[in-house]
Amino acid sequence: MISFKMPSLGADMEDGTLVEWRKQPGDLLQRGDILADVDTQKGLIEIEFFGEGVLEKQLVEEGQKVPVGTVLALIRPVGAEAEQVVPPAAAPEPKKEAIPMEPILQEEKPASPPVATEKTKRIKISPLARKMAEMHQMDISQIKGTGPEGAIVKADIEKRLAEIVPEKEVVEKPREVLQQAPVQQAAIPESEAIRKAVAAAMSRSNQDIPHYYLEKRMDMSKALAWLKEANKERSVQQRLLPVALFIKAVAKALDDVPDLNAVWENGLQRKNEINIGFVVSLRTGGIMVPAILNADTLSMDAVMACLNDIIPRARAFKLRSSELSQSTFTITSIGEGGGDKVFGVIYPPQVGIVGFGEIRDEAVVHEGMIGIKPVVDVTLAADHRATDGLIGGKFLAALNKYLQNPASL
Amino acid sequence: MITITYREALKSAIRESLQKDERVFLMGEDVGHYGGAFAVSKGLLKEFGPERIMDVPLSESGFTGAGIGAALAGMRPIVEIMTVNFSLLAMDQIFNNAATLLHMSGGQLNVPVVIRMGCGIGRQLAAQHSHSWEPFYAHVPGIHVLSVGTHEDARGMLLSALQSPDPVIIFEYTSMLNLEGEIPEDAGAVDIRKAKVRREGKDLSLITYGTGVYKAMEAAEILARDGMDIEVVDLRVLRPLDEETFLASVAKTHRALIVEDAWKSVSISSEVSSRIMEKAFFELDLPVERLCGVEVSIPYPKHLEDASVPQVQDIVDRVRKILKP
Amino acid sequence: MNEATIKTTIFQLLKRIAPENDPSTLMPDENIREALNIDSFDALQFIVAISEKLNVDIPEEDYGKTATLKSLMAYLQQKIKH
Amino acid sequence: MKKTKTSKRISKEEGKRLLHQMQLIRRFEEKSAEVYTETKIRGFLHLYVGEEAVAVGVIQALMEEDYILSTYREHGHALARGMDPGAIMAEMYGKVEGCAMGRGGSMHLFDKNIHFFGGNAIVGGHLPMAVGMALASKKQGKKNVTCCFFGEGAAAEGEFHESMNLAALWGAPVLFLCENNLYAMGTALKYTHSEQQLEKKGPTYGIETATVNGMDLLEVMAAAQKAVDYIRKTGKPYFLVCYTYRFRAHSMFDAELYRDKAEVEEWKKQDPIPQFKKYLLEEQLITEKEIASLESAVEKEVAEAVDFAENGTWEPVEDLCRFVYSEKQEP
Repeated sequence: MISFKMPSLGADMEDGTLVEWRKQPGDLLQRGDILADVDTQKGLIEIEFFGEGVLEKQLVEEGQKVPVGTVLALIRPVGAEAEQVVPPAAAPEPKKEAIPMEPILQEEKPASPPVATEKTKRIKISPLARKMAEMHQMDISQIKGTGPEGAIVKADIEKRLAEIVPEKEVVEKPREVLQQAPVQQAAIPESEAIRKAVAAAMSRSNQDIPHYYLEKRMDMSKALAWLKEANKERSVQQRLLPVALFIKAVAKALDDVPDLNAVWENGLQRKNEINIGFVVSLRTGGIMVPAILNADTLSMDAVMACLNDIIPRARAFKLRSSELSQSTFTITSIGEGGGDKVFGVIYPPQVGIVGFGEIRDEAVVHEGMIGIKPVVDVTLAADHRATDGLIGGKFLAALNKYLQNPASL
Repeated sequence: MITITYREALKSAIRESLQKDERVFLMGEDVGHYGGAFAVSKGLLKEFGPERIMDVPLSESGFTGAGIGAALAGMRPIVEIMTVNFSLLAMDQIFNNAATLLHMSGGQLNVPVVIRMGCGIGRQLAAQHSHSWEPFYAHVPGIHVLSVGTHEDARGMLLSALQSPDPVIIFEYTSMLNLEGEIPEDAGAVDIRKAKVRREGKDLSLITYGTGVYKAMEAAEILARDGMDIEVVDLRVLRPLDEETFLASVAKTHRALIVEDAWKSVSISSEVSSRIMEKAFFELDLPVERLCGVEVSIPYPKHLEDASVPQVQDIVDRVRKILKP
Repeated sequence: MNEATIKTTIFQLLKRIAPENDPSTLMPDENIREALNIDSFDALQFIVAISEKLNVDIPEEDYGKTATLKSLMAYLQQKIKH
Repeated sequence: MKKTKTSKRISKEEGKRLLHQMQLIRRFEEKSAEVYTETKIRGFLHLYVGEEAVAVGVIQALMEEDYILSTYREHGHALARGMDPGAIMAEMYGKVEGCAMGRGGSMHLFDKNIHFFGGNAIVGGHLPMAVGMALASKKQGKKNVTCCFFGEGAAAEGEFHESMNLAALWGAPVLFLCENNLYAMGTALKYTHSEQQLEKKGPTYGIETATVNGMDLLEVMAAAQKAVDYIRKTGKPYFLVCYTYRFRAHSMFDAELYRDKAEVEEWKKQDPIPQFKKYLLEEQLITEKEIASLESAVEKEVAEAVDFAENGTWEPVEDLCRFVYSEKQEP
C-alpha cells in the first residue's frame, strides 16, 4: 500500500490545507493525476500523484490543515489486492527526514546572563597589563592606572614591578610573547626591556631614597688562604669563588644587624628570612638580581651551587619570577678589573646594598709594619630613613669579623 | 634604484605583461585612443594594436562579464574599470560570476581575470566619483583584492596577479599617479599574499593600505622627531587578509591605530580591529583606535573634502594623543 | 687530540660564554678574559667546561697558565699528553 | 507536426535518438519533482517540461567544441548535451558524485569536459560571459560557437542589451538563444516588455535574427542549424527566438496564480513529444513497439540516475572551504 503524503514543495512550506479531493476512493490513478487541491501560503496548488494505483482511502478531510509529511491517502498499487485498511495513527509522521546537509552551523543556545560576582568596583586594566599582572601574581588593586580612563597599562605594571623587584617582568615575558603571538616574531629585545626596568627602578631609588654611604677596607689574606685550601680538596666543578664567601659573610652579618635586612614600607619592616639578592650583570647590558634564599643557613658549598645554578639562568633569561621578587638585601661585586670600589643604588623597597670592589694587593700597615696584602674595599649604601650610620658601621664591622674568620662561616 | 612615477610603474607592468604573454589583453573604457582616462595606457594602442588594447563601450557589466568569459575560455584579460565608482555596475559579474564559478562548479572552472580600478579621494570629484569601495570587495570570498599603496606594488602587483588562477581585483590610487618613488631597476612581481611592514617601530602599529601608506610613513617621520617609534603596516592584500603580519606587529607594539579612507562602519578597519580583538587581545595595552573616512558623501569643496578623510596631520595628532595623553 | 681540535673546542666554549664576541679574532698573547670581557664566575665556568670536555684536571694554582690563548693551548697540550 | 520547407528529412536512427532525448528530459524532470516532494532535492527546482524541443533541437546543431551557457532551468540542456543523468541527479541531491560535486545543485550544473558552463542563476548574468568566451575563441582563432540560452525575462535586463551590443561590435560568434516561454517567473511578457516581439531587438544591434516555433522539434532543428551555419561562416552573432511554453509551474512552490489552466491545456495540445512521435510514426521512422521499448529504457535510465544519487556520498564538512581559491596555483 502506498502512503500518499502532504508533499513538501519548498523548504518554506510547513503545512497545507486540503481544500478539495479531486479523486475518490476506487478511482484509478495514473502518473501525473491531480489528487487534491491544497491551499498554501502561496495559494492553491494542485497535488500530483507520481505513481499508478487505485485510491483506497482518504485519511484527511476537506478543510483540514495538516503538516508536510502527513499521510493524506492510501493508494493500492496496480495489481495488488484490496485489503483491510488500517489507518495509521493520527499523529503525523515526522516532517522530514534528517538530511545531513541541513544546518551545519547549529544555532547556539543563548547563554544565561552572566551572574554578577564582583561586588567591588571594577578595575580598568589593559589586556596586556592584566596578563602581566597575573603572571607576576600582582594585586592590581594596589596599582594606580595612568592610561585612558585611569586604566592600568603596561607602563604602570612595569613601574610597580620595579618597585617590588627590578626586572621582574622581563624574565618570563619574552617567552610568553613568543608563545602567544600568532606567528614567530621578534619580541622586544630582552636587554632593552631590562634596561628600561633598571632605569625605572634606579631612578625611583635615587629620587625616593636618601642614601648614606660607608666604606671599609678589609684584609682578604685569611679569606683567600682559606679558599685556596678549600679548593684543593674540591673538584673543578665544586670550587669556590670569593663571592660565595662574601655572600655567606653578608648573610651572617645581617643576622647580627637585622635592621638592614628589611624593607621601608610605611616604616621599617624587618624581614624574617635573609635572602641575598646578587647582582648579575648581563653581557648585553643591564642587570638581573636573583635571590639566594636563606643564605645565612646555607653552607658555603650550597651558596656556590646556588650561584652555579642561577647565574647562567639569569644570563639566559630563564629565572622564575619568584627568584627575582624575594630578596631582602642586595650584594654587588664588581670583580676583577672593574673598580676598586663600588657604591650601590638601593633596590626599593630594600634598605641597603653592599658593594665589593676588586680584590687586589695593597700596601697595608699591620702591627706597625708595612706589608703587602690582598684587600677588598667594601661599601654600604643604606636608606637613611630606615637606619643611621651607627647601624651601618655595626654591619661592616660584623662583616669584617666574618671575613677574618672564614672557617666560622 | 630608479626613480619612477606611480603611473609609469603601472604602465610598465601592463606593457611587460603584454609582451610576455600573448593571452594577455587590456580592455576598458578609453584605454586605447584616449590613452587611458589617467594616461596609464598612453601609447600602448600604437605599440600593441587594437586586438590587445581594446576600447570598450560604456557597459561595465557587459565588458567585465566579457573579461570573465574570456578568462574562462583561456585568455588572460586585464579589465580596466575606469574608476571604482563605475564598478558598482559590474558588481553582479564580479560577485555572482567571477567569485563563485570555481566553487559552484566543484573546482572545474578557473577565472583568471584581473580587474584594475582607479580609486581614491582627493581630486575634488564630489560624491559620485570619490568612493572607497575596498571594503565591499574585500567582503567576498573567491576573489583576491589588492591595494596598490607603493611604487613597488604599482610595478609588481599586476605581474603577480596575472599568474593567479583566480580573479584578482586591483585598486590603484589616482591621487598617487604623479608621485615619484624609488624602485629597484629589476623590480618585478611581488608577493600578493602577504602584508608588509613598511617601517619598523616599537611604540605603536599604524595599520593601513592604499594612500594611507604614504600618509602613515610621513606621519611616522614627524612622530620620530618627538621620540615616538611608529611601525607602519601596509595591508596590501585586503582579501584574503593576511592577519599574521599585523597581529605580529601588534604583539610587538601593543598599540594599534588603523587608518583608511573608507567609511568607518563595516570597513577594512572594522575587520582588522576585530581580528586583533579575537587573536591578540592579551597583547593590547590600549584600545585599538581607528581613523577613517567621515560618514558623509564626499563633498566638492577642497577644505571639506580634505576634512572627510584622514590626512597626515590627523594621523600625527591621533598618535600623539594615544601615546602621550 | 691535535692542536686544531683543542682550539676548536676552546673557541666553542668561549663562544658559549661570550656569544657576542668572535673568539677566532683573539691574538695568541692577548688576555682572554680581558679581550672577551669574561668575569670570574664565567672564567670558572670556562675552566669547568674545558676540564670536562677535554677530560683534564686543572688545579686552581694553574689558573694563571690559562690566561692567554697561547699559554692555554700549550698548557692543555702538555696536560693531554700526560 | 508539419513538415516545413526548412525541415530536412531525418533518418530512423536520428529520429529515435531525438525522441529518446526528449523523453529522457521529460521523465527526468517528472522524477525530479517527485523526489523533491520527498525532500531528497531541496532549494529551487525549475523544470523544463514542455520546452524539450528547444534544447534538443538546438544542441543537436552544435559541435563538441562549441561552448554552452545556460540558465537555472538547465537540466534539459545538460541532458541534451550528453551529461550523465546520474551526475545531474546526484548534483541535485547534493552528493559528491554530482557534476559539480554537489556544490551547485539544480541551478548550477557544470561539466567542463563537454563544454557546459552552467547553470547560471542570475537572470541575464551569463550573457556577458558568453560574449567574452566567444571573443576569446575569436582571438584564439578557434572556429567554435558559443551558444547562450536565456529566457525572455533576461531580454529586459541591461546585460542583454550590453551583450548584444558588444557581440555585434566585436563580431563575437555567439548564438543568443532566447527561450520565450511567455512568463518571467510569474509575470507575463506583456507586463515586462514594451516591444513584445523580441525578435525586433536583434536588428537594432545589426544582429541577424530569426524566430521559430519552439514546440516543433524539426523546425527548431532547422532554425538552429541555419543560425550555427551563419555564425561559423561569418563569425558574427545571431539571435534566435524560440516560442515555447513550460507546462509545469515556475518552480515547485508555485500556485500558478498568474495564468489560466485553460491556457496551459491549450499549449499542451502542442506538446512536442507526442507531436514528434506522431510524425515518426506517420513517416514510418518508428513503430509503436519501438516507442514502448524506448520509453521503458528511459524509465530504467531515470531509475538508475536516482539510485546513483541515493547511493552517493556526502562531502565531509571539513571540506567546506574547498574551491574558494584554486588548490593549484597555475590554472
